[in-house]
Amino acid sequence: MLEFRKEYFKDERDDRLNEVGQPRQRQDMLGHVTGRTRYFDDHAFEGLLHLKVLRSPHPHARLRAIDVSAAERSPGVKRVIRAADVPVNKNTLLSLINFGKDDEPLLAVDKVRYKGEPIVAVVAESEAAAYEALTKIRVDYDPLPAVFDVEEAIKPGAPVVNETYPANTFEYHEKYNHQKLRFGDVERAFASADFVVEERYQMSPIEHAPTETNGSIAAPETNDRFVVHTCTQALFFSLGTAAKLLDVPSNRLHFIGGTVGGGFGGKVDSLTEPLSILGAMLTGRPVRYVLGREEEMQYGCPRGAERHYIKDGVMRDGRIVARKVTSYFDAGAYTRLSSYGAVKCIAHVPGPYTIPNVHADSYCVFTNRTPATAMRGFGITGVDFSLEVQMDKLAHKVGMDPMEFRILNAYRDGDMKAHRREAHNCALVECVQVAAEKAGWPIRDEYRRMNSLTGGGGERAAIPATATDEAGRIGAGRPASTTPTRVPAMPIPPPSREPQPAAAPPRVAPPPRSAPPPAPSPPPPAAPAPREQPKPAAPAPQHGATRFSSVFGTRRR
Amino acid sequence: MARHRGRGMAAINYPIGMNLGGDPSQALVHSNPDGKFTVTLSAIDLGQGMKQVTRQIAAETLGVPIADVYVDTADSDTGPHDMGSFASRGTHRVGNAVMVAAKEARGVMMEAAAEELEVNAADLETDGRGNIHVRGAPSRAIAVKDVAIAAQFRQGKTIAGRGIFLIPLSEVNAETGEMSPVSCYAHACLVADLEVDDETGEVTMLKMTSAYELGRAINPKMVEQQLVGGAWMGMSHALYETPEPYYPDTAHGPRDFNEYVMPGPGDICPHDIAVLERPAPDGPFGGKGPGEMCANPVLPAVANAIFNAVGVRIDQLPITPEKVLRALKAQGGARPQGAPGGRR
Amino acid sequence: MTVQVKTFGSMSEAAAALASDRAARFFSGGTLLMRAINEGDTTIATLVRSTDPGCRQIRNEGARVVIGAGVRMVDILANRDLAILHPVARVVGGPAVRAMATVGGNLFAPSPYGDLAVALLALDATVMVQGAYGGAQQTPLEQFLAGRDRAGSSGLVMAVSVPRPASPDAFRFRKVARVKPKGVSVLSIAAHLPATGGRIAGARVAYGAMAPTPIRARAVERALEGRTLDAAGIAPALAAAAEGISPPTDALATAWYRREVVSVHLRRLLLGEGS
Amino acid sequence: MAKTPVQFRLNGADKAVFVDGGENLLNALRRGVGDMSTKFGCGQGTCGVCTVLIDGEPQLACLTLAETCAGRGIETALGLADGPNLHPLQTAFMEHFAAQCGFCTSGMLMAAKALLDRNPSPTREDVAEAISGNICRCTGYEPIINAILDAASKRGGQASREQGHARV
Repeated sequence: MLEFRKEYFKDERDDRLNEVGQPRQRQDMLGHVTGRTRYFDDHAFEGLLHLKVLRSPHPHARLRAIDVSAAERSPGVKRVIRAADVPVNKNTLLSLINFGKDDEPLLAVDKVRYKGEPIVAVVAESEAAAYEALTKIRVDYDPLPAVFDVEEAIKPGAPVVNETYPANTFEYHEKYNHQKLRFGDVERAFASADFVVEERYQMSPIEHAPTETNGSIAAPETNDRFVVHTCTQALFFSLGTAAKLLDVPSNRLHFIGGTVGGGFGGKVDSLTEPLSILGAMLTGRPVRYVLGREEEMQYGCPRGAERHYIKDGVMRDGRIVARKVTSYFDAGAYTRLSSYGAVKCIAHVPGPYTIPNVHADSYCVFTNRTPATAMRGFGITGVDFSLEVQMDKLAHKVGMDPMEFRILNAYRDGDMKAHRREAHNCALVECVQVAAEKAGWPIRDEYRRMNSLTGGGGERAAIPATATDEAGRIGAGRPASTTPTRVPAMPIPPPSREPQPAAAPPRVAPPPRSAPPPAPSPPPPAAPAPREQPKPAAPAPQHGATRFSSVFGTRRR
Repeated sequence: MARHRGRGMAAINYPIGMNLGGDPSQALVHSNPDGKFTVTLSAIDLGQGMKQVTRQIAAETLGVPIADVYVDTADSDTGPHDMGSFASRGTHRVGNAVMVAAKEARGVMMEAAAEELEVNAADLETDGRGNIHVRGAPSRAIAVKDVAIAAQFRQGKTIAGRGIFLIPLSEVNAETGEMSPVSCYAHACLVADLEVDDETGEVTMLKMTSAYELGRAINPKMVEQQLVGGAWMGMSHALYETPEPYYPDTAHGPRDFNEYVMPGPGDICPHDIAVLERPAPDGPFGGKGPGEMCANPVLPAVANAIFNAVGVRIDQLPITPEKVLRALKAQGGARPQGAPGGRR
Repeated sequence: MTVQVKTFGSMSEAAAALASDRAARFFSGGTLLMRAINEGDTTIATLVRSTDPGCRQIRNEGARVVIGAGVRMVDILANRDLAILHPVARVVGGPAVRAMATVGGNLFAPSPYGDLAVALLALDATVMVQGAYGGAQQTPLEQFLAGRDRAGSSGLVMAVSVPRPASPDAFRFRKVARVKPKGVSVLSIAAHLPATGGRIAGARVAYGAMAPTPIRARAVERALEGRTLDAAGIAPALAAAAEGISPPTDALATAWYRREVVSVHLRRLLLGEGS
Repeated sequence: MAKTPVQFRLNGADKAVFVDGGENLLNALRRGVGDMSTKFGCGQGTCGVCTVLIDGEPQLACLTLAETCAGRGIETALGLADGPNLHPLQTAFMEHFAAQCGFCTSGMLMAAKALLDRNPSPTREDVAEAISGNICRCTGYEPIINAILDAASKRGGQASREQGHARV
């Protein structure tokens, strides 16, 4: 059952529209119910070959020797593909946006770093013939000690998972083994808080489990190009990744997709396209590489595990005065997108609340398990689980109703967030109020009268004195050591009755506290025009891949 | 045997679009000679409804009926660049790009109409049903079809448009983490009602009640699809699924859908949803994107409801019957916490 | 490389063919073998099939019902004489699997599968096994299961013979799964509890997912002997619920969990409490 | 490699294909006949995406040995519509927005047809049971269950549909 509450934020909307807001039928629905929607695998090719990969049975092992001679002679086999056949056998997904170092081979070289890592690929007339040939490949493994826990992995002496990152942590800004968030002074605030609550949260990995497994079909085109039917969630991302690994200009690849049997984040990593295309290049025939369900579940990239430690300082009246978060993202054996998720986590802390003192460290850690990637809610889902269970514990601690506790601490328009940008377009208070009302969960009038448009800004918009690690340890060498611990100003409940689709509140410009706050973030672009030129593109790529504007922190080299 | 009812809640917000920006999308819009439009993209529809959302945004912007617009996507030879379908960026980023392209095409269409009607283009408006008329004088009208024919065969104009949307990349400060992550957020609050069996640790979902703020709902039925299906996934994350049941131990990883447990059609519960719309200042018609955040509030709400029911805190996901049972034994049995805000 | 399929008109021919070829497997419903082939099991060189109508028959033989090895779950559900097994057949897989999975195949389903075999064990069924030559041998199901996974165990299952219980309501079955309505067993329990004058005589209780194969809960059976089906009467049985089990740890549950809850579910089964 | 000819009726039309030893019906339909409506989801019989009707019974194409289908009648989603007229289940799935990515839809529809063909008035429990072997990762099942109940009632069967939502 779903209802629209149009009375909320009514003044901010023009609802007189013809098509937007209408429950129109999906353009693709007729195809779905008639079984005629075409996915990547629904394209028939004469002479189609099938590709399967040999995967490592060990989570961590040196490759002493690989003998494929028997496999090459196996019936129906057209080609055995080894690491040496891959033109550029080292990549990192985010190199397409210049973030991180190449750290992952398409086919393992010298060493395997997770159970299931591809070592050799076989292209054959049938899937059965390919499976048969895989059994004839002889690999001499030298098993190595493996590490599976993020906090074990960062201890000195832990097995080195990925030599590109010898400390088993991703490098941020070529300087730190984690991304930092520093806002105010949590230690001082803990000291003056009525209660301090410290907890540990763990999210296990999660498999995207789309009903359509990862796969692609690549075939030679008449114009010396290759057409690729793919399930990718990011057409040009996959095209660029393939162009780089295969060292071909991007215009020799013709990617076709756009109709995908579920993704949820599991079809960004371009798991199959490069090998399908390489197979087609080496055999001159159409090649199909589709993951089996067990491969998809165990060796396709999952949502990585996350561990979060949260330490909060809270006052008897329910105001949270400090929040310290330490997060570990289990990347598995290679970076993929985990380094980026760790930063997304930092951007999300401390959640949709106005807390004057925030401190967070977010680590992207390598372990000997299947490389993790993005999934629906990437970098946020596990953080929100941790933060909101923590919020429940805090409400319990101070004896407050959990709904009222959320409303009290909720961010409002004009509040300063820990990443030093002003909040706007907030609506947390209203969501809590409506959910409470629908669920028959009584909250007091003063809380029902509050809203996201008022009560924010002013003192709550200030940026506190913050000592960074560079300026010295937190708590020492503080620039303005006279700065009192900041406690959020209580949001003032307006006298009117809810709901509150009010006009924007008068914005009181707060006096700068210590260091003057940097200019607030420029207003978002007036939709839909882009508001400024993109950053100049990075230097010309050494491979086929196109490089887009550089992201923060580490540059590729 | 004792079953204990519990109720818990959680509130969340969610960033819309790729963190830090720097993720462009492009769109092309063109009309065929009788005024039917095609939107050409490279965005991916993986079930979230990209093709239909952009179709409605294009029709609204052009001022023509939905039936006059179709979306063709993801052929790298014809579709312009798009970063990809992830990070809840589809509606916001691609939608904006489509608006830019559709506005440009609409401009040419109105100029061509003005030439045919011998009026100033500024005085014309579309009626959303396939006609263009002089503002305040509906009788002085011309069909979009005739405008397209005139543009193509008499005036030599292309009714077409190009669009791109880019939120420029934000740097991140290594010391403070100062950054501009995204330009807007969606919001939600969800209440979970459930039952805990204190002899087996089994948790049964009874009801979910929620309020989601998503900016403008471009298509209410597709918003409902996301919220209902997304909450199911949240419930699955909370209580059932993982490819490593004994993480960080890697043993006993599921290999199929019998071992990888997710709620079946007999495990689902009613979900009562309210949708609020606070338009995103930079969203297409204020749209944000419900695709990812819909699952997030369910996980903590369920964990909090389990505490409310039997007094144990399970801080490791998924919350399996075994984890609940072990905690109950460690605690010496269930300790119901009473009813926060009452119960149905 | 590709699999050879040999089809025979009679089960005895099939049995002979099977005995003559080590790499041959008997193909019945396909739910186990086709999966293996699809996933690249190259050890399967030959599939032996039988079109023998006999193996799909359900026959009444006095006090017993003989169920052909090729009888599927849906066939059981459509047969009145097997009403006692309907609650069991109904929880094997989903509708499509029930239209494929056979009684013979279920006897070979690895833990935690094989719920039907658990029920048949509690009902004291016997298995008719056809060797390379000679007539079919009657083997108690318990003995059959004990030797099932032993190397070299040969012969072809022709049918299963089930004694018809005096009073159908003396039979009870319970399957515990994470996913509803179709899920794989965390555990399953079947019990045949004939009673005279309200006191149990000749109880047979079987567990699924409590060992590599379905097993009998002998300690529970002993403790139920002569007792009444009430809280006090079953107390000793509950105390003995975990005796003799060696439950597996798998993706669905740990050995610890299965041990912890077996007595709870046994009690709910015996007292007819809801799940 | 030796191929075996197999003839069967597919959605009412005679078909003949050559299959490899051990080839499953899913491949025979997709690559042999060219019926792409039946999808590969696991090849294990655990997802239901390849559910088809064989002589009216729901079965899994990936676990069916193709050559055992000789002379049998097979129905797939392509055979549901009567020319341009959609089957009531197809109409109901559309009206209830019961598909998102659409990959499970063909199998879901066939499982539902198998139910309605033998039970025109299913309860919510019956419907949940009928689709229990079919995985959907997008919808949360609710709209699918409602669509099937709706199709049943519109088809004349008095579907005993509880008010609102009932646990099944």
